Amino acid sequence: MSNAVSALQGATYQGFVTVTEAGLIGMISIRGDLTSKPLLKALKALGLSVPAPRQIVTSKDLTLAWMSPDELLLICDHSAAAQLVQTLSSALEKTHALVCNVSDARALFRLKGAKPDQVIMKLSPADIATLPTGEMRRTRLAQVAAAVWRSAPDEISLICFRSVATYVQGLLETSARPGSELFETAPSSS
Amino acid sequence: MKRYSMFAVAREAMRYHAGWERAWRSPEPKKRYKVIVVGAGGHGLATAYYLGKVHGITDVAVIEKGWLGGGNTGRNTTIIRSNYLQDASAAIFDKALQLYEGLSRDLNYNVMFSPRGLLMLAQSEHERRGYQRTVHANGLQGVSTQWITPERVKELVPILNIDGPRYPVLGALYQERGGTARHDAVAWGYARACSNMGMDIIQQTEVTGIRRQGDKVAGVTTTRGEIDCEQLAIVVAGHSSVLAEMAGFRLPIESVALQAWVSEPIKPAIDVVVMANLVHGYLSQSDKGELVIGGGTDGFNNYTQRGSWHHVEETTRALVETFPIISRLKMLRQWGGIVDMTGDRSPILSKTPVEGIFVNCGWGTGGFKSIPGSGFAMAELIACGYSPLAAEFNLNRFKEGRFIDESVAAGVAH
Amino acid sequence: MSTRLSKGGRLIDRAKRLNFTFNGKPMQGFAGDTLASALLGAGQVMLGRSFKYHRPRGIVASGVEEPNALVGLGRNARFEPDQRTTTTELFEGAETRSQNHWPNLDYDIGEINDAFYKFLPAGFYYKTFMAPQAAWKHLFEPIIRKSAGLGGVPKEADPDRYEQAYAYCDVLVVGGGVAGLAAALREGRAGKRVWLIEQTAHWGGRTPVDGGQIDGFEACDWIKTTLQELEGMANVTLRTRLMAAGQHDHGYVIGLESVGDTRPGADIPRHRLWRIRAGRTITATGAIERPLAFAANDVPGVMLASAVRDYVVNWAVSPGDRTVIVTNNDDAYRTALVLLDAGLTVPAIIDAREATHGALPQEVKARGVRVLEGRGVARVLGRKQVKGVEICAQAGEGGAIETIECDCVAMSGGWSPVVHLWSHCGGKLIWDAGQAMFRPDPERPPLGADGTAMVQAVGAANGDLTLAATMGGAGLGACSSDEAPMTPVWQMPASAPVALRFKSFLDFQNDVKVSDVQLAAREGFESVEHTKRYTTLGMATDQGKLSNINGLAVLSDALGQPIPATGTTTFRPPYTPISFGAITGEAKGALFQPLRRTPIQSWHEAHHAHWEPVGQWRRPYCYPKSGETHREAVNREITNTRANVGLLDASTLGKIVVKGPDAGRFLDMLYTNMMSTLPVGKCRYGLMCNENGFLMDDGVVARLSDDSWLCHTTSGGADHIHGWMEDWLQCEWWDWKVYTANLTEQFAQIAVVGPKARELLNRLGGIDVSREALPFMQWIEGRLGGFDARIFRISFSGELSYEIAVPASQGLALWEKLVTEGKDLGVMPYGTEALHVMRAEKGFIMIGDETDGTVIPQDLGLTWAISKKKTDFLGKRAQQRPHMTDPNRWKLVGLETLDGSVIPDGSYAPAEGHNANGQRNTQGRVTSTYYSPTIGKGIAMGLVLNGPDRMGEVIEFTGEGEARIKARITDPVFYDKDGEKQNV
Amino acid sequence: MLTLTCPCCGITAEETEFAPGGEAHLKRFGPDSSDADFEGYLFARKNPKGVHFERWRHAYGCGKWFMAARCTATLEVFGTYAAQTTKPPADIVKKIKAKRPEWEPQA
Repeated sequence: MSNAVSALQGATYQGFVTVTEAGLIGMISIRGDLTSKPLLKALKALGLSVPAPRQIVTSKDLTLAWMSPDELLLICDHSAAAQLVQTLSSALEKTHALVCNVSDARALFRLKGAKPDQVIMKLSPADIATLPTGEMRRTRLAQVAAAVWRSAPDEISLICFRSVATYVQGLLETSARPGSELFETAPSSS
Repeated sequence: MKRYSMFAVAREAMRYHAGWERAWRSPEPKKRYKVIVVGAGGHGLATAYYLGKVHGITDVAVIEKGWLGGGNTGRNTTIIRSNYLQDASAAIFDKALQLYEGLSRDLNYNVMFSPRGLLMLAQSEHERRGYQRTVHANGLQGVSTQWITPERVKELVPILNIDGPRYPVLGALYQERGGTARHDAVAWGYARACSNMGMDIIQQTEVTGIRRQGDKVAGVTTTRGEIDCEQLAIVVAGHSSVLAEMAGFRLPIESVALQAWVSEPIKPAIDVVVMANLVHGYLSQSDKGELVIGGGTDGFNNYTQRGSWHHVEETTRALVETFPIISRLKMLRQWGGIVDMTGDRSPILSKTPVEGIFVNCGWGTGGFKSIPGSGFAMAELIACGYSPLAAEFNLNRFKEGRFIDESVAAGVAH
Repeated sequence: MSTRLSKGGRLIDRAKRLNFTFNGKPMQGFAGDTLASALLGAGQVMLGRSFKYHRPRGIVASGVEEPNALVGLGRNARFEPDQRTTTTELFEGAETRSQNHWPNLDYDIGEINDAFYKFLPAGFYYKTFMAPQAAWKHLFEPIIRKSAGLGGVPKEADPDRYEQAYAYCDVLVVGGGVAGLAAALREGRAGKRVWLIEQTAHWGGRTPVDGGQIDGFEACDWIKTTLQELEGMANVTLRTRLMAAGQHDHGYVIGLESVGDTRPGADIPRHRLWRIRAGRTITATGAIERPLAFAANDVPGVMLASAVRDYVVNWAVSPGDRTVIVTNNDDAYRTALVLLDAGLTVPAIIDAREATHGALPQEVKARGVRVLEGRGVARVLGRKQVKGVEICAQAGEGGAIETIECDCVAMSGGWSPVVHLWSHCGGKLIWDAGQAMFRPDPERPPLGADGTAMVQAVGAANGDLTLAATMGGAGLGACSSDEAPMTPVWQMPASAPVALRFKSFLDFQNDVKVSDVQLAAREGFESVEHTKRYTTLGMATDQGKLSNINGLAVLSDALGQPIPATGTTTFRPPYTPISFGAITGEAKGALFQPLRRTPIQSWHEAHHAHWEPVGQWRRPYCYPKSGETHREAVNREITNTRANVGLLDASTLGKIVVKGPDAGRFLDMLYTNMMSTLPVGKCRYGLMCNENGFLMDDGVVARLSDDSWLCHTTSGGADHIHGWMEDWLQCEWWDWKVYTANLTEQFAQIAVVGPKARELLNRLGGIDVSREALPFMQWIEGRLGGFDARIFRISFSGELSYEIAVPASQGLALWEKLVTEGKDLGVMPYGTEALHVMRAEKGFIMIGDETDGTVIPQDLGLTWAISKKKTDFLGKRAQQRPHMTDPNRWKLVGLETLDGSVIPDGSYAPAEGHNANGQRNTQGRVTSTYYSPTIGKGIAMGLVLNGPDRMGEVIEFTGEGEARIKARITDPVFYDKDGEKQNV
Repeated sequence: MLTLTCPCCGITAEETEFAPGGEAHLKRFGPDSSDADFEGYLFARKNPKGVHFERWRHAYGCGKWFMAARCTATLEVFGTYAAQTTKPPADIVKKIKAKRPEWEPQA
């Protein structure tokens, strides 16, 4: 839909890391028995399999994250979400499952640069240094819920609720202000 | 006893204060007493005091595990007010306030009751309506309180940011008679007066068991032996469940940590007590100059007198937002107490399933302000078997669903 | 007089001069100075006035334990009171002012308190000022408050920013002295993730001043080498200017880092609060020297012996030209050596011990210094500056043997380990009689999450006071001069008469003297906590770092019991004070709390909405036009909505999908009414109660499909209700097949309300919203004007009304389209207040107004919404309790004032008589009260005793003060009783 | 400031990522229950000074409820376990007994 807009319409801030609201993005919440055959089959049709607990996997345009023992999050193009919801819902019609389009309930941010960990360290009580690539950490960012993962070398992606996107942008900007780096280089987790 | 006065201090000054007596005796426990009060905090000591003063019962022992006044009496933020919403609460808290007003002279001990006024800020329409409801209720209860405008709030508290970008102040519930007192002095003053009436305050003695004869109380077992009594009052705040367990019944209570902290002392900055309930913070300034700050309770059961740090952050940021000048002041000391919360967040002053055992607990975060009223009502309940001030705070209300819920007024607990 | 020495000063850079002022007077120091060393270096000995007696005071210490030398720092918005000069780094342009005096430091009216000191012992205020009753508030308390307090009050908001950060490590080593360095080295080499933090700007602690050899190297070289190795380890993080403020449970340590203190105005955080989660904390926090209690030990120029040598060695500042050293131990002799090396005079060392044989005393004697053994100080001479000391026999009563002129007194009463972090979470202490100090008891450490020790003390913090003992504890060889045993001295002289004890200070800042503690003991304040509170010992800004051990030793002596029987007061965080700004971190201004924004928020902002906070949302209360009051705006919005069409941003309403084979059964448990029977395509209003029976939330439920329902909740209730559902599903009925999803934010929801609502939607086109196609209490979905819409035909206003849900990303566009398309229909937005009035005109209840957590649905005439068929639902059992079925519960009615006025919010209806506590009886209260522009007068709803049976009766409500307002009891529906308007 | 390990997602996190939910293993009493049972269900709490079984929700994480066995006097956490049980599992009880031999599970 041409008049659809993301929470912050791609706002960006250049600090000691670059903070960007990633614009419209598709997200689908899938609740169900993660071992059930119809679900595995439906995912397989999309080229995906159920990730292990807390893992996040990518296949072509789709990224699938384990959210809880009975919940997955499928990340896709915003324009593809509605159709994918249809597809999955149909595939899961005969089983007990819930597929919802939550694309517009969320905002996605990307933190790019050499020190994105330091921004997260200021805001989240998660031990970000030990977060491996391929794992999504659901956590708290100051006073709101968020999920973070390493989406590329030198990049952390972050999802929060849409209504607090402005707040989160403010947090990230404040934390990424030049001159407030915590370390010259990132501390090791070993 | 030697009366305290300016003249007495002057007289003693001439001899370097060598002539002062002990403020309270430190007696060996007797074999039996008519009434044993467990817990020498403010509530326990006040109970004993009014048993003697009003009902002439002085064969009383107050048994204390640690040092008197060392529980929540000595670790609260000393706020006193009586503008409660519900009739039963307003009655007992206003009785307390009335007694506080004359307490220094009554006890011949300066408890530094300071009726400097107390403001409860309304920062949402919901709070505004809740406080205005309280004003109407208080009017019929005979409790003085008023609704004031934001401009008047600013006059009373110039350091308060009433146009806060987030939660502008819409007005406040103002109790001019409210204020603070010196918490330790309340315990010490009552202890001295009790001791002077011949009551025994037995410190450093822990009650380890409660003895019954059938359905009736027989006495207590302590770390200093067995002591008999006809009546037993359990007045131990955070540890009520532990004592109730000894007596063989269970209370609708959970013990949680409540924290407070003070700033370094500065010259007078704020002359009234301010409570900002929407953002969970309250603040006053002690006579010593420290800003005294408190917030909300922890959410989990805890007996350690140590709370969780994030509550300190939550309340501090609320107060920095409300009083922007305090940002560069420094926290000097933080501490915690254990408060017992009941199912409806109102206290219990009640008979119990065991004849002769009375319980006074569940004051939650509002214990200090009620001390004299609580003691007065409890003494009446013990001596007469009935007290109108205590009547609605009985244990049966939880079975009947007859709650006394103060949180209905804009979510205010205490 | 104190002065800057011409050479030396290991921490200062003489090439970088820094200008600063003290009470307006320009002064100079060097980079590397603290405020204290710069002030001393500039000859400023007297720095402030004490708390109670306003006695002149100068610098006592060189670190965090300083009780006296506090100043106001900075000006205007960057003013900070009570700044400790000994730990504040000097910076260019620093403005400092002394505190607690009027009119100035030299001449202070408050000093009169000192003249009356005999009348003002500990706790005098408890015994006086009791009459008349009003005098305390109006006379005595204001005087006391004015005279107390220390620093000035900041006048402006703080312009600086603060931040916080989390860190994790296996081992946190607190203290960058040699013990801490050694511990970090060991843990670092073992591959642990280590943080080593130091509160000052420098590594090495005291050792560079006191000297010695470690592991075969000169101590300073060893420090340097060790630092190099640590810096090379990827698993070790080193950080200076980071003070560990508190050890909290489960290994949580709060630390305060000074980032921008010396660069006011720079665009960097001023402080950073660290929250460090450590597997284990090693406290290498050192020890603090104790003062000695002798008369006038508070005169400016009397300092700790270690501080005197710190100033000389670290900053090349001589606290005095002639320094008398008073001690009970060998360590203080190091001060003599340092002073002699600097070319200063040590007229005598007064040692309370009968004999001194240690290596250090021998060395000092060999250099020609007089050592007076078995002697003490009877009193210090001078008032604003030390002029001399009177010497007496330590064993005696203070008879002066001789007077020695001096301008500085260096005292040492022994050392106390810094056990704060050890103790914060309950680590216990043992009394070390040999060194007269409490030290950590390794058998009783504080316990962590797994029940094992979470703190370990090393070095001086563990009571290993000498370099050899400290490094021995770390498994390293070290040598320093041997020290002979010290002798505890708690009062000097031992049998000081009362006049001297009245001038022997224990707590300098709070003016607590030996006599005060003894008075407390005499009066029965036998617990150390009682004594502390009665005398204020240890309650000053140094929190007793200097005074506590001396104080409890005096107390023990007075009680005739050993010191361990007295015990210590509780150590509480923070170790040294931390700014509220740092505790606040980023959470101020726009980031104070999350502000939840609907997809349409920016439109409301652009159209000057007046806001109402609703939870973390901020909803438009009304949209005043220029010149309009809020009241006028609300009336206009209502009138226009009822006449034309209004728009409400209802996006904040909770929207929860509940799906599964057991979803119907589940909702039947959750709601008081039956939801399982709701046909697909239809909507039903539902009530939720908690297990206590009280109304908790309400909203319209729509059945989406055979096995899925959409539950609307109140704006404030969405998260709570979703959590509530999950709680029951996960913890009680875990075998029921139900999934929920909170889709509140997925949709923007717009209420289009008013007689022209249908016409407006028709203009958008795409969905037939006619009465036939979309009857009242049904929903439909499709493309509305190009938007993916689900339309609910529901009404909270009594008007023809549609609530349109679209994906949040399309919300703003839809709203703008409705505004544009509806222009000629008179479309206007309306806010929450208009919403409230309109629903009240219709007699609809509002959660939070008609309910307050004590109201059951039966009170509100909602029995029609309580299923009789269901055997169980949440709250049903509770509603069977005697008080809930009491016929005398107040019930909902409408209220019409006889004179048309509006009953005030919160008004009660008095009844005849008074209750047992003398309070006026009541028979009801208003729950909602408004001026209705539709009806043209005040309307209200209220809960009234037997209300529904008293229709037409007139009762009184409380107005302002004593005023009473007469109101008639009516049906609560004031507008369109038959519902014709909403059902067109 | 506690740390807890969520047994549902395996994350060890600090207290602020969880929400406390009071005593665990309460038995719900509904419409046919006695006054005493119903009152006990709503209000009577063991509130022990010692071993406590309690509910927590991983509110800022996977959203699941779980149970913890924790000492209210020392804050030691003996273990966490799934919420879908009516009594503490045997391995948790065993763990507690190993550390607190004098402790007995209460009814």
